Amino acid sequence: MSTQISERSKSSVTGSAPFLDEAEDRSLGSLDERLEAADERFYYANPWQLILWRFRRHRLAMLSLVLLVLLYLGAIFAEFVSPYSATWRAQGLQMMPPTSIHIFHEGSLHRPFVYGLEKTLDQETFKYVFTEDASAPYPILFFTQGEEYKMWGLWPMRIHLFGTGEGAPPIMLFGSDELGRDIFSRTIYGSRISLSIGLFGVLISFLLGVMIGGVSGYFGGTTDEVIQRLIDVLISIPLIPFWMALSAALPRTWDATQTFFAITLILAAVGWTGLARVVRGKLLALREEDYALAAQVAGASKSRIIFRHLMPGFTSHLIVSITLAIPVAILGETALSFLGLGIQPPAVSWGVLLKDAQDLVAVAQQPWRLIPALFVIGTVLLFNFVGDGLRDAADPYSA
Amino acid sequence: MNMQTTNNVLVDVQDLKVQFLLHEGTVHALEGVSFQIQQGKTLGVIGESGSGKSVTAQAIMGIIPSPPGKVVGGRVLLNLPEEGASVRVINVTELPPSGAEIRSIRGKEISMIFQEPMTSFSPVHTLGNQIMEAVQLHYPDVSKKEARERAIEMMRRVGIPRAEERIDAYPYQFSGGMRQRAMIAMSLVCNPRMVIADEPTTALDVTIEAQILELLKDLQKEFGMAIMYISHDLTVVGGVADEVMVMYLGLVMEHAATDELFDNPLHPYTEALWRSIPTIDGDIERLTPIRGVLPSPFAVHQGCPFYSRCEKRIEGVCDQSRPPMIEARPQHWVRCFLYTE
Amino acid sequence: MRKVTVASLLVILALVLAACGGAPAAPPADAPAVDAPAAQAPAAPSGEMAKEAPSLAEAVAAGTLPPLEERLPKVPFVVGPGVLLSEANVPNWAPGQYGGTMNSAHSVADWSPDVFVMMNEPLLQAPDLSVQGIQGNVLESFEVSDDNTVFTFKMREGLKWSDGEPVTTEDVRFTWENIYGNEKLFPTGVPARFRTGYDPAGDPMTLDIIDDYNFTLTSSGPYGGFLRNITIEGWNGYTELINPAHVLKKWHPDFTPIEEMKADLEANNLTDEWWQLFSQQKRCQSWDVTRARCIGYPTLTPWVSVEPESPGIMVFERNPYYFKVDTEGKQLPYIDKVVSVQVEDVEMVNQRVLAGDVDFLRESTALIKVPLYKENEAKGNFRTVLTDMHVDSSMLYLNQTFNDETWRKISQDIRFRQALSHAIDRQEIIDSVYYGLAEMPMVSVGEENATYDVDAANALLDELGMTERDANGMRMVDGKPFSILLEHGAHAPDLEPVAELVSEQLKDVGIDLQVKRIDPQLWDQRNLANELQATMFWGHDQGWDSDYTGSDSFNRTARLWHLWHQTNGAEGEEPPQWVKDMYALDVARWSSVSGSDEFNGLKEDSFAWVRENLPAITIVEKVKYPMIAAANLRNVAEGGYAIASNFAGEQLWFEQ
Amino acid sequence: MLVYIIRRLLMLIPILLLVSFIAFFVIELPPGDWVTTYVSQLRTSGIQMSDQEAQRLTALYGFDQPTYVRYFKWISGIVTRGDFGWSFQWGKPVGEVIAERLPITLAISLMALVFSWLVAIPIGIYSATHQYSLIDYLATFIGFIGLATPGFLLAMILAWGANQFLGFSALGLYSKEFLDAPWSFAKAMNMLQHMILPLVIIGMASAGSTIRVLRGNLLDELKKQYVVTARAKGMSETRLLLKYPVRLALNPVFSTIGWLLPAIFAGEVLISIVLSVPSIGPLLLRSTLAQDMYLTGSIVLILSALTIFGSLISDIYLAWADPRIRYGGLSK
Repeated sequence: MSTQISERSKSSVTGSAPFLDEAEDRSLGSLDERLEAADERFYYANPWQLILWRFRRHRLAMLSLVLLVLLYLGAIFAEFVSPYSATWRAQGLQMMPPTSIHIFHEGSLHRPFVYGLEKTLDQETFKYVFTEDASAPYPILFFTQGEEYKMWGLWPMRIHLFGTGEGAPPIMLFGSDELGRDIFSRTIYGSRISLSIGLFGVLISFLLGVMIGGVSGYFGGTTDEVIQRLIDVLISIPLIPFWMALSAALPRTWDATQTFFAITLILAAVGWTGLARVVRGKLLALREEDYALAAQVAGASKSRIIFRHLMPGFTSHLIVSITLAIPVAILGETALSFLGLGIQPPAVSWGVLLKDAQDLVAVAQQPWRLIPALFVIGTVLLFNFVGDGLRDAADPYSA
Repeated sequence: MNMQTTNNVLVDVQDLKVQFLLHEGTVHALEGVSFQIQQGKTLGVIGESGSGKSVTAQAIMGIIPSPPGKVVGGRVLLNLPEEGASVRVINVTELPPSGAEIRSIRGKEISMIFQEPMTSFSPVHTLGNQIMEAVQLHYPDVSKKEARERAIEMMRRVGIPRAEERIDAYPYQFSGGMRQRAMIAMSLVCNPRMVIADEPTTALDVTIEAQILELLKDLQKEFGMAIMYISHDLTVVGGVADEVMVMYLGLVMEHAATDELFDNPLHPYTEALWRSIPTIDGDIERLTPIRGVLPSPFAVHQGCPFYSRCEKRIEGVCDQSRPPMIEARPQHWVRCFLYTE
Repeated sequence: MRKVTVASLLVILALVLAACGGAPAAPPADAPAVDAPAAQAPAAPSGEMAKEAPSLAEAVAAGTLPPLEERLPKVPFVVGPGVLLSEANVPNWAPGQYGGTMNSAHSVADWSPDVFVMMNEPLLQAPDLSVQGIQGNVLESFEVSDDNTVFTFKMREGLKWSDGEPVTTEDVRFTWENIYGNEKLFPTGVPARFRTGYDPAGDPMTLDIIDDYNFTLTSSGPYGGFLRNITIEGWNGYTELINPAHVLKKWHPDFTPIEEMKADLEANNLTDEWWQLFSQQKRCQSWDVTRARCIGYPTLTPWVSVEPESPGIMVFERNPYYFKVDTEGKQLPYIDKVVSVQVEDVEMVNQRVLAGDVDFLRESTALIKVPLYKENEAKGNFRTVLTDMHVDSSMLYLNQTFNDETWRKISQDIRFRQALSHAIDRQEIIDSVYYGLAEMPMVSVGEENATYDVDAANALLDELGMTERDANGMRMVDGKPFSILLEHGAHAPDLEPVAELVSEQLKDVGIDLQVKRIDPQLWDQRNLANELQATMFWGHDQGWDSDYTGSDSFNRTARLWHLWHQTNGAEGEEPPQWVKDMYALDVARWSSVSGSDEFNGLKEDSFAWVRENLPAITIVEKVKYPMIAAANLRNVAEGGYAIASNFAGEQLWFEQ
Repeated sequence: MLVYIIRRLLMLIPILLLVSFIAFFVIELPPGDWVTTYVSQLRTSGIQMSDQEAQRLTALYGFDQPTYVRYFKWISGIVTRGDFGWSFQWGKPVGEVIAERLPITLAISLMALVFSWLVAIPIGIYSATHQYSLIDYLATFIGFIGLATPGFLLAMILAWGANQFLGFSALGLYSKEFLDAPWSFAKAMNMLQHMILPLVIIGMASAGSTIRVLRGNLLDELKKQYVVTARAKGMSETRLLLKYPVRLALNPVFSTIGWLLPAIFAGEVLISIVLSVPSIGPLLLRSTLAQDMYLTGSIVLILSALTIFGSLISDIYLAWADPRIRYGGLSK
């Protein structure tokens, strides 16, 4: 494993060096005016710009990145994007399939609208039957006034991206759950916790991983041995009792936000070991490189050598690792919820929504309740595509 | 553009064009390269990195990495004498690159020695395994034992001491020089008609380099194979080659017998190369680097590719069209407007 | 002196039968059973019809098992129409055929509630698991003295443990003297059940053994409720009073020197703590029936636990010494074998139902899955029986003794509880959580308080002085925010959605109710420590007399008052008079003979007291409960409590 | 080499002691103990139990002793007699409970590992040698789907679908008619059928990451000089690929067995819960929830030991596979 890492890391170092040399050489001779602009760009670009260019060429990764940005925007502006709050209930419209959006009313073209719904219980099958009342169309309104909310808990506002306005039947794009809550709005609100658990959790495990891995990799010897065995111990303890004990040990009086941060910490507490190993492996290889030696000879302190001289040697690799660790954390949150150890209702996360959908009735008769799962799968895929794109872009040999 | 009478020609490269289609653009790696290699003779190929010398070698072996590499024009003809007087002529560029026919040539008729003896062997297989493999690939009838004997014999011949023991050693247990000797043993174990040595001594220190060069010359005398010796080092090529070809950005700039080229370098690029290397008796201060930078590999050159760095360039001429290859002196070809009428 | 015997009960049944008229009459073969004195064996096996399962007949023929006559007690328990379940609930009771395996599923380790209920054999029994018409079960008959203090029991002569050993008063004496009387096993003496008035601090009853089959228990005061306490109260089976002394003596130092237990003690990291070995490993109480450690332990249950062929399942085979027969004299149970498979996720128990892998299921079904069951009935070859749930699954408890002065002042005010009751839109809850299959709480809340009326709720709250509102429109008390923290343990699937809905609905009247799910153990601990401010839990329905009368529900309604009562005033806080009234009613009820008119009258008084005082706020009543039964399973109740149908497992049979 | 293995084996002892210590005390972290769980379970079932009775049980089960006393009793039982203690929840010795389920757990984990390799290795090789081809995209996409789908949900959907569309009841290890049947060929076949679904779901989850690792490594290896050397020898592409770069690229894949096992196990827990596979995973979850601490502690200890042992084996494999380490490299 370690030889593998060292060979790869060498290539990334030598891969970027020629550009610098050539740039210096340039001052020696006269410049050919006809040297094309594109060539010039190519020569003087720093490695980061190169990665960016290569990444932009990776269409799938680019598209994924755009979609991820949209998802995060949705999470940030959840109050505005979702037509209802996460706990709002449509009276009498429990377990309703997604609202159908029409454009024809009484045979003539109309702006997109919805009909009112009538719910009846079929006494034979015990299923609810929803029938549309086709007498009056209710147009879908954009930037419309709706339920009042506090943007980020600060400013009271009423404007929503879309809705049907007051007095009109509700528009529930993903249908409603067993309490009549809008699954679309809940998905958007849920993304807030789920997406940020990924980011924060990974950020914390990143910091832990880099620090501990850095120390282990740079000092080597006994320090390394001790840390490695410690990681062995940590990794070998099955996650479930570990999670359970930690989440059970949380004070019960904590509110949703505190629990959220605690769960983030719990996910991070077990997530750092992988990164620490990567960092260590890279450092073990890199510290033998000439430039680390040179810095040492020049009298730089060890921590300076680690963080100023060695770390940048594989930052790109770390970024890829992070990108790929975020979806793991998102999935981790859903797993915790499944075990009943994660975020607790009435707080909403994708894990909570998935736990709701872990229901045979949903699978067999109300498939729309599974839509939040598509968001989880989609987000994990998007992160993976972006991660792969970044990895390909950061690899100097990939032409 | 024949150097000599053609009856002994082993390799005949005709107007070879190779491009690499990369995302950043197209690299014109070879822009029409022609030359011949005689049986039992040594052709030295000189050039900076990116000049196309390694691509030329790969084209002869049919191992241009594809994608992104692609032969877009020209031919590489191999004249393989068969029993009797007949000659089998094969156009390498037309063969499927991983087909059986080209594979029967690789390693058997033409073999290759690479620059990096460190990485040219698989680290997890013994040297013996890798050398014997070359024998067994081409002589399926040869038993494992015979193949092993042959490998030991060849290792002994290239000067590896205690070959019968060391055949079971792993590459990392060999020094750089020894590894390169093993490489040579592997390339010669099937008694090929030609060996392409792609900068075989670049990674070695000077004394080892001399030993390896000596060894190659001895082996050529013994086995009579042709050698295509690729290097960026004029002095090394001068020591081994019968004739020398100078390449720059995918074009042959000058081609002549070794002595002729060394005595009368014609092309400004060759001259520049000549000046940039120290000689034992030379004056250190007279060393001058070639000015400017190697143009981007993606650049398309309408005129002479050396134009941007040439000290003798003729504006309005050299940058307008590509200079032709002309026989400026007997058996001495050069691609430069300075020698056109 | 009132005498209640099997015979007199059968007479009553016959009358009921006659009264019903149209109901399919019991086959004439039954008639002799009704007429015959209880002391005689009903319809002795005549020989023309097999009276035992083929597998047992084979064993008898092979000489490995004594004949049926020697295995049955002199007076077997006769199961017929209306005996285990009322005829109203099982209108088509019929004697069955032997054979088949009943497949079920459970989702807790080593514990199958459905099998446990099916196997439970209490000392006494009444149809439909009620307390009306209590008769003998494991015990043959009983008499109660006029002052409700002396209980004389007759055991079934010839009754045998599943290993063939006889059951006698020695098993009772051993239980009383060597188990309850041992200070290592029971440092505080006999359990509350055997103390006057079901009071942990009450005087213990005294046991007198008359002969091998007769004994009396005497209490210091009237304790007519003792009957229901050994009927079904708290699901305690015969092991409360009868344990196989012949087995347990081997692990009791009064009979066996500790040295002889050394090997077993050491294997468990014990030195001389024989009582740990005795309780944890050697003795099996009725609720241990599904435990793997109890395989081979002698029981009186219809089936006995046997070693399964693979891990993760429980297997029970018929008990050849089971003491019940049907009206044709055939030894029960009909079904050969019960197999319950452990499903790790409750949700997936239902998947087994859909796949037709389950012949009977009660505990793990869910109302919300009814449409799913209905859709798959034909495919899975089962039917969904909508019966009643024996508990009211969700009640809102406000702990009136929670340590917060403002809270106490508000929550102890009846107007506050009435206001909350008015603010709850029960119809919405019935629609969304109970699929319309529940009713408004007319018994425990009453029409007046159960109506959804936001204006009335607001008016009551304003009256309380909670007029001030915060920025979010939530009511405040004395200028401070007023917020209720409801913690529930998710013991049942509906607690969470109901709590969430109630929380949302209360917002409309400006009450901030925060809902939090905690794990059940923690819930228990916080409850005991008086740390729960409010919670949601079930309460037993009107047929189950304990809850509405307060003894258990006050544990959540007002923990400190409950504690005061439990400890005779040593701990906790003294409750106000209206609560003391309830406890007085409770005592009166425990004193009266279960099922008597006096008892029934007191029960009505208790309900009235509950409606008047709203100690806890019942959300819905008469929640329907789906029960899954194989399409060809017979003698299944069509109504009544699901759990009662479950209880009567020995009369179930597969129609071939 | 031998010295190295012995040294690593010796090091297992303090590590496992540390693990057991951490495990035992971590289990004790949540409030309550097994008796409180037991009482609450009985109460949930409607069995009434007074506070007094609960206290009586607490003392009876020895939960009034401090944690370290119980830890010492437990660990000394393991060390001196190989006795893992008593499982309260199952009313059986812990050793028996685990022994019943360990074989199926190991079988599922290893088979899932092998299955994930069977899927991932061909896909990884193909997509590395055909980088950016349609099939490369497709294969990696499918691999990612396995990685991205929450297994518990997928398991439920597939179990439902298997019954709905194939009429196959996928839960557990046997169909109901084989549940209590003695071993037979038909029962074994029935078990194999039931193992397909868990294997595929667990295997697919780790196949995704294996594909990624293998593809990345192989792309690196393919750029190595020795590949060109071998090609120049006249080797056929397939033979060359398998003998050289694949062999090297697989090393990191195989060397992660020790790290993959905990991941597979974690996945196995969720899937086994949903699909009711009587393996160690659900046992662990239950015992942790019920605070059946000797059982939990022993499972954690055994799994940790297996994991550490697994990583030792993969280190030994790596040493064997790489002669540079095999001869001497290990000493440092």
